[in-house]
Amino acid sequence: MIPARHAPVLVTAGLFAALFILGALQYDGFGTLRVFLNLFTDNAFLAVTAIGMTFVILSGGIDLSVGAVIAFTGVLTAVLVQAGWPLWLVFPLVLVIGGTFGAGMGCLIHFYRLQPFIVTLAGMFLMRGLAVVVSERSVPIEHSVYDAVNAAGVMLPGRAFISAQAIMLVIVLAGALILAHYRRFGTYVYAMGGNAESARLMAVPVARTTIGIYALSSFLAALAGIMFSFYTSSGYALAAVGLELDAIAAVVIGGTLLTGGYGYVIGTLVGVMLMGLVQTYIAFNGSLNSWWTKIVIGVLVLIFVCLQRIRIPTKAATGSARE
Amino acid sequence: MTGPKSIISTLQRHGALWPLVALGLIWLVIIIVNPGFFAFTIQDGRVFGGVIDIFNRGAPVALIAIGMSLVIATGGIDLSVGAVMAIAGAVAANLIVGTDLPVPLIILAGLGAGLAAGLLNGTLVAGFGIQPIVATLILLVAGRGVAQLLNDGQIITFQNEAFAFVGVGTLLGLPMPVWLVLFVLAAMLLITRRTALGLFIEAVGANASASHYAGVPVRAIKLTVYAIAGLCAALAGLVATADIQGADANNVGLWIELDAILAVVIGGTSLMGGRYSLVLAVVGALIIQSLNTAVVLSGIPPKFNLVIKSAVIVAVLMLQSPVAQAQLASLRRRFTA
Amino acid sequence: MTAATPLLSLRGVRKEFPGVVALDDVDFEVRPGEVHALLGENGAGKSTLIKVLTGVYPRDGGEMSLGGGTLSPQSVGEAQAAGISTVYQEVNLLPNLSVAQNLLLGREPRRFGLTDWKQMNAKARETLTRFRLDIDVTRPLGAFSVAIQQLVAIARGVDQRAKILVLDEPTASLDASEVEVLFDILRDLRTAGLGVVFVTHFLDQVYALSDRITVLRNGRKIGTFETAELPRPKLVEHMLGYELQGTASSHASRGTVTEGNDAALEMDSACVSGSVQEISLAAQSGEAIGLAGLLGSGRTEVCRAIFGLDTLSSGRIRRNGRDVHITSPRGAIAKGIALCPEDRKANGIVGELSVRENIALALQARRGWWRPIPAREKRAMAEKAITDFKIATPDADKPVRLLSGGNQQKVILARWLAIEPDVLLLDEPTRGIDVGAHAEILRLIHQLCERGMALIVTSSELEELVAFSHRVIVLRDFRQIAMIEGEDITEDAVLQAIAS
Amino acid sequence: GSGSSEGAANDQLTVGFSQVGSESGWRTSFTQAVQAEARDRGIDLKFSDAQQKQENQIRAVRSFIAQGVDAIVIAPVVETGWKPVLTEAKRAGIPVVIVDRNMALKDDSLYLTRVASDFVEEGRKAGRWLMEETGGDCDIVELQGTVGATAAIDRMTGFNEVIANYPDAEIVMTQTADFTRARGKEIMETFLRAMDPADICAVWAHNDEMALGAVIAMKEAGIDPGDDILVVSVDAVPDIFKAMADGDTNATVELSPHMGGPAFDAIEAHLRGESVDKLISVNGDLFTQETAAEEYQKRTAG
Ligand SMILES: Nc1ncnc2c1ncn2[C@@H]1O[C@H](COP(=O)(O)OP(=O)(O)OP(=O)(O)O)[C@@H](O)[C@H]1O
Ligand SMILES: Nc1ncnc2c1ncn2[C@@H]1O[C@H](COP(=O)(O)OP(=O)(O)OP(=O)(O)O)[C@@H](O)[C@H]1O
Ligand SMILES: [Mg+2]
Ligand SMILES: [Mg+2]
Repeated sequence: MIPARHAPVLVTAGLFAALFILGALQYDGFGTLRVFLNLFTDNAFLAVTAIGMTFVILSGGIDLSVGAVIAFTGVLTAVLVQAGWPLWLVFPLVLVIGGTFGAGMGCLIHFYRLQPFIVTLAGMFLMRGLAVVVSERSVPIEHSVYDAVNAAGVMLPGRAFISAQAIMLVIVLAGALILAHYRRFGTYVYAMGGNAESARLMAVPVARTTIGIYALSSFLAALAGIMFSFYTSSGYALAAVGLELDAIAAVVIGGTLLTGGYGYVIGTLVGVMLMGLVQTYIAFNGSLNSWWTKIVIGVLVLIFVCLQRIRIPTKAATGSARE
Repeated sequence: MTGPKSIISTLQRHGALWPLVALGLIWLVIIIVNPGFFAFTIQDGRVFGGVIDIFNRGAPVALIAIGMSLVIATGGIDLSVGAVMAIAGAVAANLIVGTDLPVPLIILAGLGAGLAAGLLNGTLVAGFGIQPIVATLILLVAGRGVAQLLNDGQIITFQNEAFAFVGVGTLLGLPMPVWLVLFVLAAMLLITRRTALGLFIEAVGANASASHYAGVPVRAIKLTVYAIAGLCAALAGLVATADIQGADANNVGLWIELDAILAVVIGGTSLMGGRYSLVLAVVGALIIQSLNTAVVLSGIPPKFNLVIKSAVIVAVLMLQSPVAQAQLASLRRRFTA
Repeated sequence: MTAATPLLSLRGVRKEFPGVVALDDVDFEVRPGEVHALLGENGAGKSTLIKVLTGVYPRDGGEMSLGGGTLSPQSVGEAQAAGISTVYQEVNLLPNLSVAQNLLLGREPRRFGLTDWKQMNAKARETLTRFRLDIDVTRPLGAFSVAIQQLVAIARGVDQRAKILVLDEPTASLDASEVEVLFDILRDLRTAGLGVVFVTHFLDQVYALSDRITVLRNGRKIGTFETAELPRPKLVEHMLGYELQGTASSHASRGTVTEGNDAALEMDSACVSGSVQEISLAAQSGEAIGLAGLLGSGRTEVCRAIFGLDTLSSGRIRRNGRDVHITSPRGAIAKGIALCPEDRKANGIVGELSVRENIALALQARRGWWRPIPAREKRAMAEKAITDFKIATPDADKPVRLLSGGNQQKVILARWLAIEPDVLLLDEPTRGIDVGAHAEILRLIHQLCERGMALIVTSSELEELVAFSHRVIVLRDFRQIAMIEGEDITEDAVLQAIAS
Repeated sequence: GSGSSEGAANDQLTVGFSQVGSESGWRTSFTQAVQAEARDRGIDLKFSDAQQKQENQIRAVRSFIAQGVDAIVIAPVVETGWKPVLTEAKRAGIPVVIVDRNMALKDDSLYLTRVASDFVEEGRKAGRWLMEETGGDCDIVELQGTVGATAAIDRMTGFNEVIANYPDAEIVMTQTADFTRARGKEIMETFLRAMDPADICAVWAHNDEMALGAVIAMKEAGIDPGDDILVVSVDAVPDIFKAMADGDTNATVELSPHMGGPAFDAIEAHLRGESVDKLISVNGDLFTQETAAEEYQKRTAG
């Protein structure tokens, strides 16, 4: 028997399958392995960000700064690479900056009891602002490694392509699954989301965990920033504007409760893929103008979250939302 | 006794001290960079001056922050307010251009659109139990699309003195938006304090389950606050539309939800729900607008805007944090000792 | 072991909260191999002492030492590392994690640095067998009743293998058999040389288990006594500061009920799918019905069904002979029914709000939005409740979450009495209430009956159940298995019915 | 429907069009112009709105490739970052036409042609006009576009390049107004409060919308825009012609929304096997009050 708490993930996966089949029936070239694998490549950086966001949301927090961190990392990477810095120095540097920045936000949240929403909002302004300060202009990256990595991957029949981006995503996913479900840190994250006060009384190292969560999220966002710099071979201060909302939406569509404590990393991946599939579907359709695109995306999200509500409500899955 | 000491302690008890200190500090910076900014002049029966400018410009955020406060007090959040502004503006502008309806009806139609949007949000949250951030995210995305659909993607401009009055008119020397903020604030204070609504809102936000057990109509309360937030957003949208005599569906209220939430939090309300203060939310909105104005006046290149903004936000939040205050006090003690 | 050097000792510990001195110059010590009861009325400072001891609150003064070394934990983790394992008042576990995870949080068995789930579940099951608990340890804790959660919390505390085990009202939601199991375990631990600090309001349990007693009153220490040398009335006097007038457990009012008319509340073969089955009961005005049964027997569910929290799948509920269809607490309240719930943290108090607002909440909800209770009236209501129930709070404006557990319970009782219901459902009303207040509440139940209210009361304490009930309904597995009436109501009879 | 990428000429042509978004009236006009053009030519246009996000645009282009369209038209959000996806399009043999903003590409085999405007040149044009009009003596307040946007940076560059030659011309205050009318009004209001309006000679706005906002602010402050303070901007949306005709603003540099026609011309020529120039310039003219009324008529009639 499938435990009720897995139902949201399965529902999302079911919706994904349904939309994929619908698209395949409607459009040539839609129901192919290529389109499916493209989802991994095109959404890799978003998925990596959303995986970090999952930990934050599971702990009952939120991180609005991720989009800006991606932009900042991208710009800094591009500027440093163009200035001739070696990649082996640039990548660790920006990742450390990302992680430290997140840890700093975690400190503000934990030690000064400031609200995550606002701290990370300020973090978003800061990172976006710093990105603009580093370079207002978009900076192209000309580097042989970039070209090589972008060309690297496994070509399958039917022009389906497993890209380096997709491989990176799978690695991050595996790491995140282990962290969430097979490490103490993961349990602590769930514990804090379940009830922060109880977690404290149960000797969860709340300070370390909180700082770790935001450091992880920012670290993954920085990693996503590097991936984005590969994806576009450039860095741009206005890149990934509003990406935090996409990430949050993906996490939630993947079945994680925003109040914390309930949800799965794997669900987030399915959520990202579903949202990516919606985009692909709209692109294949190609007849929606700008506003209908927005309306259709909104309505689809509405349908998805409503369908998720219709599943059998269980005490365990709905938590305290008993009214 | 109304000595300065007791005023300060009263303010402190209501959590008003630090937001006001923050506002004062920003104004001080403005005076330093531009001494003449706060000078009052009276011209054509209208009072001009920096403070009034800040009130006037801060009006949309303040209006939205009032509605947002109530939503946040119930433990929710409303991300759709910017999109609702766009819808309300688009509805009004299209009616002005396309029909001969009298202005009051047009205003009502705009507000009606906001009410409908708020009810939609409220139904999703209270009726279907969808998490507020997601429920309102839907309208954040789709709502602007609806507004653009109404406007066909263009800015619908109009010449209508009566309607423009909402945004640029002057009443008893003060700009209309300032009156609207004061009016909505007073009305909301009245409604929440003179009825049981305020108590119910705080109860629902603090513990929805216990409130339900106590017979509080939890769903109806939630529906109501989203409806109010929708109305406030619509009014803000009408003000913004009247201000430029055009409905800019693409840009009006873009990211305003973040400013409004910020205003509410700077005013001391917790995003976890429970206690709230409408007056302080308006103060929060003034802080944000003052900050924007200070940045423009300072002449610092725009690319530093966001860095400055983030630094000030963190500073204001730290100012309010009891932990930081205690640390500061102990530092001071160590220095004086 | 009387002369043994203390394992744990506190000297002159002080803790202040805004407006309250919760601990004032308190000395306290625990020897190895003793069970030390920490007693006092609601709000005396017991939980605060424990929280200071275990690093939850920083202390404002005094010294602490453990096993010779000084003790100054900054967090629960540090206290635990120093050898103090604590089960706090109220269940403070994580409803979203599985039972096994809750038991072993922070101590998960690992293989190659990764959590070994199989071993963890096995270990958890093994730990729980000691508590004679056979449940699915992989299910989320939130799916279980408060009682089970409390047992899991205790099991977690015991399992830490500490030098000192602190239990803050661990038995509040347990019934007699579970308490026995727990006591056996605690006796074993005592023999093994552990020091146990035990907080409770059940004096029977104090005498059954403890070696010494320390009494707190208003944050001050009254004294430490050998249990064997302290007669019960004397203990109560130490706790309350005055002598308690004879217990209220007279059966005097029994039989004064006017039978024959339509019952104030009647359940007729009521079923809720997935919950109670075929429940029939009738409560006349002026009558108290006791619901008895083991943990999870469905007592809470009966209350939920009446109060409209669960919807009947079949059967009927009647008020004064007329069928009523209740689908929400609001509807129930409108029909004159009130429920004082079992889980006060989740469903009772609105923590952020003040004592005054909490008391006024239900009345205000019934009056509706448009007729706010005037501020003066609210204040008067609160003041009256604070004096009537002896609620320990500096003023009515204090957020209720800052009150001690027992005082929170009193606030909720006051909330429901303010609406003057015809039918009052009390689900474990005396949980966590001190002896003084306990007597008050029993007296109150009698009074309410006399005033013509119909009461349905759940209690795990058979003694009090027997004391106030005109009729006892015994439940098992969500079904009604016996009804005991009038003079037949004795502890033995009820026990037998439960056990049969 | 979709053809193979080799595209038989008698098949209906399928073209994917990836647009930035719908952030302004000008952008919408641009989209509609391209759609109308495609309709007239019987081209099956697959339209995708990226909502100002490059990642969405890349996704859309990759979907177009997967779908096997005959050609792709991209109006890029930003100049950089196109090499990987264009390489993919090239590998699939799909010609790409860049419209509106430029792309920073070293390898010009990655695209068929650019139908482009030159933001720097637009800034220069505005600057030259203003300097001529004022004899090079002018204290200017500047309303910048969104910080970081190419259009803003380039127009500023071009404008500043020109006024650098005039020692008496100076930008006295500058601030971003995010390309929007509302912010334009707000910023202008603050400028007017911060300094004596009589000291301001001209408003230079990176687009028409901000200029129109500034006009409202000036009018409310009792200043006559167009006379007391000159106003020059870029885009040439219909509303600005009305404002010019009313004497509220003075000049605008056109950014033509009609880039669809040349783009489709190039695609069709390419599919016929003809060679195509790598750059098709659509630089617009500068319009002033003289022709404003007439232009307004012309542009709103269609
Ligand atoms: N965090 C706090 N802030 C303010 N006051 C508090 C806080 N915690 C406890 N108090 C106050 O300290 C006093 C002692 O409370 P405590 O919880 O220690 O009582 P207790 O003896 O455990 O009572 P009970 O038997 O009801 O659990 C009470 O008056 C309570 O209101
Ligand atoms: N010993 C047990 N084993 C398994 N499940 C149990 C056990 N005890 C209780 N439960 C579960 O807990 C749920 C509800 O218990 P609840 O506390 O509401 O019952 P109750 O009769 O009111 O008990 P209480 O004595 O705590 O008031 C039931 O659904 C039951 O399945
Ligand atoms: Mg206690
Ligand atoms: Mg129960």
